[in-house]
Amino acid sequence: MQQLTRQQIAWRIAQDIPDGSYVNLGSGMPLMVSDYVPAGREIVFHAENGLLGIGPRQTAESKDMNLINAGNIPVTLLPGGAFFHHADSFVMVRGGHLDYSVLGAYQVAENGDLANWDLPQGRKAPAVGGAMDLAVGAKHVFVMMEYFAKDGSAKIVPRCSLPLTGKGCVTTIYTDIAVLDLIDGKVWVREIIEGITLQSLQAETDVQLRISPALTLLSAPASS
Amino acid sequence: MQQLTRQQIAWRIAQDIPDGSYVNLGSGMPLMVSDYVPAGREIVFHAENGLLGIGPRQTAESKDMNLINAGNIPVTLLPGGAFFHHADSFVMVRGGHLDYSVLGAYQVAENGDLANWDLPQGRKAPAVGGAMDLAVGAKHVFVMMEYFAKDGSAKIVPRCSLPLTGKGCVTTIYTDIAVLDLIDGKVWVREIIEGITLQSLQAETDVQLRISPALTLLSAPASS
Amino acid sequence: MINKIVPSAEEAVSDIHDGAVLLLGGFINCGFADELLAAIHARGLRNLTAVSNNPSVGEGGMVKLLSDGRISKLICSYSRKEGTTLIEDLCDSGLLTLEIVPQGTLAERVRCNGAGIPGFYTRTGVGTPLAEGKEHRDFDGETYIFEPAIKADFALVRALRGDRWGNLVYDKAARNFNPVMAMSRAVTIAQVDHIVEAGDIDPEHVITPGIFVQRVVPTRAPARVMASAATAVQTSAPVS
Amino acid sequence: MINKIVPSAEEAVSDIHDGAVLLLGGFINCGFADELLAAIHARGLRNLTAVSNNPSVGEGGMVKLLSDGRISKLICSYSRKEGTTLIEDLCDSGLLTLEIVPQGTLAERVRCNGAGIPGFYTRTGVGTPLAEGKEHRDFDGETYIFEPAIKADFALVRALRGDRWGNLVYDKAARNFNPVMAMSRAVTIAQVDHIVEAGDIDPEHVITPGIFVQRVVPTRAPARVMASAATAVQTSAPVS
Repeated sequence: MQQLTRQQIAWRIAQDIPDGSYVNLGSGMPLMVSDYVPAGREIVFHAENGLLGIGPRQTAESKDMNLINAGNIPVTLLPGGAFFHHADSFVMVRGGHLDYSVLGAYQVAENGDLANWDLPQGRKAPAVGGAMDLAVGAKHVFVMMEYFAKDGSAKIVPRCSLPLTGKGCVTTIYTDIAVLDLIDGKVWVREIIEGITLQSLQAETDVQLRISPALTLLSAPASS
Repeated sequence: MQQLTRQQIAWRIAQDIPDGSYVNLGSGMPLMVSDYVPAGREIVFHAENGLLGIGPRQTAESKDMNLINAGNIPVTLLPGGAFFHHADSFVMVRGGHLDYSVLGAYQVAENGDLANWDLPQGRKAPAVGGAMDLAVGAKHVFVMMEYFAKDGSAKIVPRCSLPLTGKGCVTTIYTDIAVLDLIDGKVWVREIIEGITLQSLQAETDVQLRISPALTLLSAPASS
Repeated sequence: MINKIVPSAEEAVSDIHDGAVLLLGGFINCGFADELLAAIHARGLRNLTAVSNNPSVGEGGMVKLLSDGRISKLICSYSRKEGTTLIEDLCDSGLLTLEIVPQGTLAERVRCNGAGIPGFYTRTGVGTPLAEGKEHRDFDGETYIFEPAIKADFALVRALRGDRWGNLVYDKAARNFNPVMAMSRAVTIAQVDHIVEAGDIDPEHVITPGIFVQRVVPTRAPARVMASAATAVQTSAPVS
Repeated sequence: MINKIVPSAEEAVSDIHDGAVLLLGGFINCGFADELLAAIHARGLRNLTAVSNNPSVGEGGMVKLLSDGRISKLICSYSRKEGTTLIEDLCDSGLLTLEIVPQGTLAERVRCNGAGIPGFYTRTGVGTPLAEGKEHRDFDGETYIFEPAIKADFALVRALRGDRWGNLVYDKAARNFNPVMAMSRAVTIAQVDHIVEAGDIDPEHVITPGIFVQRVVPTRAPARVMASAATAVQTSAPVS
């Protein structure tokens, strides 16, 4: 059994985003997806802070900090890109103009509910950012996460115990072990890594897993 | 008794618009106000179709019809002007960013109600344009009209019989005979032309006219 | 590779169907996608709803759609066509239904749809015939009416320059409703006078980012925005 | 003659009062009107409400206002300040109240105020803790919550170029919330890196038309938007 690295999950997600898509990547792990766009595809990446057509990170030693993505990473803009203000940026998000949003998650419920903010432990001040808008606005909401939490429990749950970011919004979950589609309140395993059985995965998951008719092995190039 | 010409009414209105004001002029008569801005004042004229800083009309024989005001008159743009789209244009109007709106009227009621659209006679298709937004949005709504309608009745009425454009919105009425302020549902005559008495004007007006403490003669240069 | 450029207006409008709701950029006669409208006319489509500030001036574009009875509903702020009784005749004969909307309300109702907002409250129109039958609600002692978002199938806009990503810039007052219509949730088809390379439009200057535009069609005939004084028809209302 | 240029930040903020509600352009640490914020701090104002996407990064600008207890309420989408417990400490000691608003809702609530709209319905936040106590309403089978317009006294924005009429353009992603805050009904004060002549900004390229701006203040210190890789702090949330 060979779990996917975060880079490999990012690679896997990138394969599922068609040429010409408009995509917002959440801060942190999801940002890695842009490193794995397959050759020949043009994907237009959006950032909440008013950018479309984000290119590679800035490589110069001195960074232009007026050209950042929503995670404060200095980036570049591709030819064909555009700047716009926050209200217009969220017209794009809330208005359903984005094809894909890739978000991290603490929990996803089988009905598609997403919990990805406000860790209840600790005394961290609340931070929601644009995630709630992205959760309801994008045509497809992809979640990128490890299958199991640090305590060993599956992060796919019958019902989220953590505060929600959005209700019934998640369409597909990409993890280190499996790819799962959420359709009409049911969880379908579309891909699973070699060396693990559905039975053993089911035994550690409180949600009923169904076998997609198109079930295949989940794998990614080692170099990703 | 020397009634003001339309040009003279336009001149009179222009005197009451301070330097630096943002002003929308309705189509037709009100557009003449821009010809009489006193020397030394900069007034920024707005048009509903996305212009700020409108300058004089185009004078070339061949007109650029992509540079028109809201009345389809080819105009110019002053240095400092800007183009914007219709939604932003009406953020300015509805959001209270304009200082003055100058509109024509068929009737004004003593409570400030304005009727300036949709002549009930004839079979003209309805046309409201931006007048309803201007009526509620501008900080000051100036009406420019003749005091009497063609049938000889005063256009200042106890209650509008024609369909309303806006409720309680008119602040001042500029006519060929008098300038009247509407304050808290009362009509105050601020200026009146020479050769007509308030008594005789009152006799032809169904609304009670009050004498403003600052009452003066209404006059305008003959050349205007 | 992204290439939203469609070679002809005919191809660009080929999936517009009878009964479609069309958002039209343009104001008076300025900034209409005339070649797209002509292509729609040529297809013989019927029972269309047009959302447009006004019937365009002149005889081309949407006027031909109107006069040939292809548009059964017109949502606009200004329905008159100066010098003709076209609109009045169509209404009298039951071929055309009008919905009159204040100009700013029209723009915002279209923006709402693009922004995922079901409608908005406005003071505009309160106490007038246009408020009849609408939800009234007070906020901070002021009365507002609710105006619902306008949903549509296609937006037909006219731009000065556009690229294969769908970025658009406009020419002066020909901008008007075009970026607002483009921003809607509809399929946006842009008739563009000059096709440029991606990157030729400075990202700081883009007015309509490409995400809002699905198809870009080059204008066939050169722009005719210059008019002699004689033909610069005034369409002003007598008052307002 | 129109001249909105005010020579100093001190003069520009001189009528801001204790208890004022301030809209701040800026995102993460990009596009904040730092010199206006410093001038407000120098005045010793208290009990301010700041509407800002996040506490700015670094130690200047609004952070000094926060850490010195001048801001009693922060309306934001992201209240954490990485590497410190400043916000948590202020909240625990009762010196600061937080109102957390989704980022798009924050932008639209500010735009509403500028547009004469009392609030808007959105699906964003439905079913989450941020929907508690808010009006819920269904449109076309979808549930929305009502989010009220944010009223404010002053908007403090940062621009790249500005002229005496108040027209503004911005620098890349430093645009962010600035044009939205400027558009509000508040008194808008713009800190501008380069003052230019009226007409130097192409009317097609103006982002914030001067009607929305009451005062223009030249930036005193040159722009410092370049950072070495080491100081380009990441403020990403651990997830999302």
